[in-house]
Amino acid sequence: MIRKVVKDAKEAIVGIENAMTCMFGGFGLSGIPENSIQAIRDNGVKNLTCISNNAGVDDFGLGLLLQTRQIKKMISSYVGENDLFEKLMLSGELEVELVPQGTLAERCRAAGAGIPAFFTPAGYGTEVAEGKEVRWFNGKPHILENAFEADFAFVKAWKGDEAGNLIFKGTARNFNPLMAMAGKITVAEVEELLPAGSLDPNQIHTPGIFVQRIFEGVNYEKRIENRTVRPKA
Amino acid sequence: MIRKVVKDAKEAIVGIENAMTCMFGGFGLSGIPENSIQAIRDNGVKNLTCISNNAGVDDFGLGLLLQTRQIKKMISSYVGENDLFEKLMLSGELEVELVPQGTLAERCRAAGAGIPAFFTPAGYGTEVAEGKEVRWFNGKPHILENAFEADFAFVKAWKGDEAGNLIFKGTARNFNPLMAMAGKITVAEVEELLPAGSLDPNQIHTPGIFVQRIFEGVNYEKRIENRTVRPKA
Amino acid sequence: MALDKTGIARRIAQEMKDGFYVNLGIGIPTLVANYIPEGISIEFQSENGILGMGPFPIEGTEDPDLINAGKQTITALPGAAFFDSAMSFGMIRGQHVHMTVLGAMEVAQNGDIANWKIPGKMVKGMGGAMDLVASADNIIVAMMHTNRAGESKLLTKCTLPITGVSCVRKVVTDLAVLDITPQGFELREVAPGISVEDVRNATEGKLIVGDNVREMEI
Amino acid sequence: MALDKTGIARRIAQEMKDGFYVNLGIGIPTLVANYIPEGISIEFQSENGILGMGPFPIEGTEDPDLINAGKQTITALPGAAFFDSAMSFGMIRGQHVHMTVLGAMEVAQNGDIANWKIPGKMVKGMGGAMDLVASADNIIVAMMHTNRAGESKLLTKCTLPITGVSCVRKVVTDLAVLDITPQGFELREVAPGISVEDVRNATEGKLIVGDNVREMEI
Repeated sequence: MIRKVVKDAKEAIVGIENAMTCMFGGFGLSGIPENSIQAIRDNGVKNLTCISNNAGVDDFGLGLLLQTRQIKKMISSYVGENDLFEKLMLSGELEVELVPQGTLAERCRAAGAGIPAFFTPAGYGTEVAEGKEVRWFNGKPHILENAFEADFAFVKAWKGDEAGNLIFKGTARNFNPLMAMAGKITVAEVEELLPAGSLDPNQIHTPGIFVQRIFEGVNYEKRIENRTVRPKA
Repeated sequence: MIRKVVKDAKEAIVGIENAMTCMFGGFGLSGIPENSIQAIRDNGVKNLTCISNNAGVDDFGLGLLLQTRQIKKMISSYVGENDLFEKLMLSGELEVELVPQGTLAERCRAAGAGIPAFFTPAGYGTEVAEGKEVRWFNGKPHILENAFEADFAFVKAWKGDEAGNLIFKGTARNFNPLMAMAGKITVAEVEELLPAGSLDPNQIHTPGIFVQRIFEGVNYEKRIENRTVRPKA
Repeated sequence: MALDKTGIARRIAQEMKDGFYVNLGIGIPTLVANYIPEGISIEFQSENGILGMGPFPIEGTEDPDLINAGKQTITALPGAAFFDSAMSFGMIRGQHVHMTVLGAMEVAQNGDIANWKIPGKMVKGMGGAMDLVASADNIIVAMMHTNRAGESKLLTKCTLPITGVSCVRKVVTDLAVLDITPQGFELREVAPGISVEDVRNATEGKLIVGDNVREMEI
Repeated sequence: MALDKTGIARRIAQEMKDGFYVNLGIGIPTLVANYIPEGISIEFQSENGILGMGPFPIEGTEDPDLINAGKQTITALPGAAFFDSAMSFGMIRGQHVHMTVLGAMEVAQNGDIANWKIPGKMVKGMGGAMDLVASADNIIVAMMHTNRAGESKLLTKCTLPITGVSCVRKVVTDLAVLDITPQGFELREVAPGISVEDVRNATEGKLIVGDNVREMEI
């Protein structure tokens, strides 16, 4: 068994440096690496470029690293629901690159899978296509998109084992498996860390080869951003 | 629930025509759609282009469709272990296009995922690269590969449900989930067909959206190509 | 009388065909799920990673690990599947999703759509909208015919940064149902009590009115 | 005395480092798994879709759904994972697999390798070899130094259709261990009882012999 288990988030982020590029899994506040984000805030590392579908809310998720001005640039598909973000962006304190969500996902996967570039129809004819190569396939225009690069990828899983295998739950899966593939160092925090052999090898979402460090997270808040319910019958 | 269940392989292949392009899941003889192959042989449709990692053995798997001369062209990565195949190829009766295995897999996935083309390092500088665009990324040469197109994809799963969701077992998964994504009509045969709701939605390998027809197969032989064992202790 | 949002959703629901996989955007489109005609089977995809999306959860059963693309808590129906974002957009780009219903700020007569950015004012991002509109064959826009200032949202040309080119097929508004054709917005139906003239007055882009305009049945 | 296949496998096993994910080709490379040094942890990947591959099954427990890339029945170790072929080659192309050991028909002094085709004679296909050699940083070739006709397999230039360009880093044969360097095949070690002259006579390509050639310890 290749050793990957670390004690906690603090140990998991060792080696993070100013101006690095980091990926963060999650969609909205669902499936975000809460412990790793806290540890990065405590560490104080600065000028990060963060690749994440969203930017959290004012006081949770990546919003915490915006509060402390640790983020220089965000690469995201949707950054609403965050007033501080908007303020920092409009004042020029924060660089922002907006990427179509499917392209964001595919650029993460491509990075992990050794595909340096691919064609997609998304964004053709829009601001997103500016400066990008256009080519027609099957009578439809496509643009060329490049794989991302990331020094660290921080992901959150439901269950993990000591071999680094991960299983996600529900829609908290989202970008996590793709970013896990893409990080030079991938840090996985899990709600439950189990001995190797505890998980059915047929059910692994992220094989351990993609995960360099794994730990069992603590005090998960798992905040709900938009609670919608039906009344009890 | 969208209706997808058909009675048997005969009903599942309705609409197959001469000169169509068909994908077949499986690696060697593991995970091949045994029932569908039989039904295609019984149907007698001719001049098929078959995309499959391998070509079966003389009397099993796609070898059956070689016996009946129903295949005009094979697109595969490895075609050893089949004497008839070699004979037909050398005599010119069978066209063969050899594709690196990873490129084969990625071209199937790309077809299903709306990615018309991508760059890969595999095959650069070899016969495979002839006539293909070369581009350098990160100091390394890559070639441009296109997505496949397929009229039918035939895949074999371990368990499936009436919604078309599939779960594979062990290394019998191989190309099946990728080809399932790629077929205009995807036919899934499963060892066990269950009512919707029987499978854990976290464990689905192929979501039902990719599957147009599903049936419970019969009389699986699941032949082992290369039995290797340790003696009992 | 002009339709309300529910009316727009009801009318769009009539476009659903048996066996469709459908992606519904945030806002009016989300309401469409409530009005699927009897006897047809539809499955809803949400691009954050679920197929077989069900209604909102019963109070007290919300799961933070189970949300839709609007970040609302949801449920999963029997036969549902969860998947990652790359597979989700594989379904979308690969045209396995048959219909997409989206809101819009502007639609142009050639089918261009703008719904992601107001320069200097609102920059929330495109989310999955650019992938959706660039991919689906069947894009329906659900929106009010005019904005709060009373200006037409059906234009000769979009004034806002576009989300996609020549992609919208049909627009359903509070006033009318219109198809995007090579000639422009072709009026198909008017809301009950709305005249062709009302639609003409509210439409800045080129409006084509044939002989067979009928009143919506909702 | 020249090494046998087991000897070659034993020598290659010494190249493994703790924490390596390794892909072993068919033939001699497969044997390497049996000689991993004590105290280091290695995981084996097989490109047909398993990580954490274990030894052959005990007689009577073979599973047709559990094979390696050579189509041999295998077992899965605790902590194993199964995956599809696209993810498998994602691991390979994405350089998550640290070392690949392959057989070859020919290796050229610039690191070109030929191992998939003999025109007019053998056309079995490249399988995953082209993806493997184009991707891994660390490609070791395991082969006999000469072919059955006694001709060198370490050449100035490959005569057979190549599998990959300038990709081999190290060659371990029955006679020697050689690194591919910009200057050619640099001799590092000779098999016990084999002289530098023996290696030179069996090597058609450019052979570099430094001062520090030593005898293999296996």
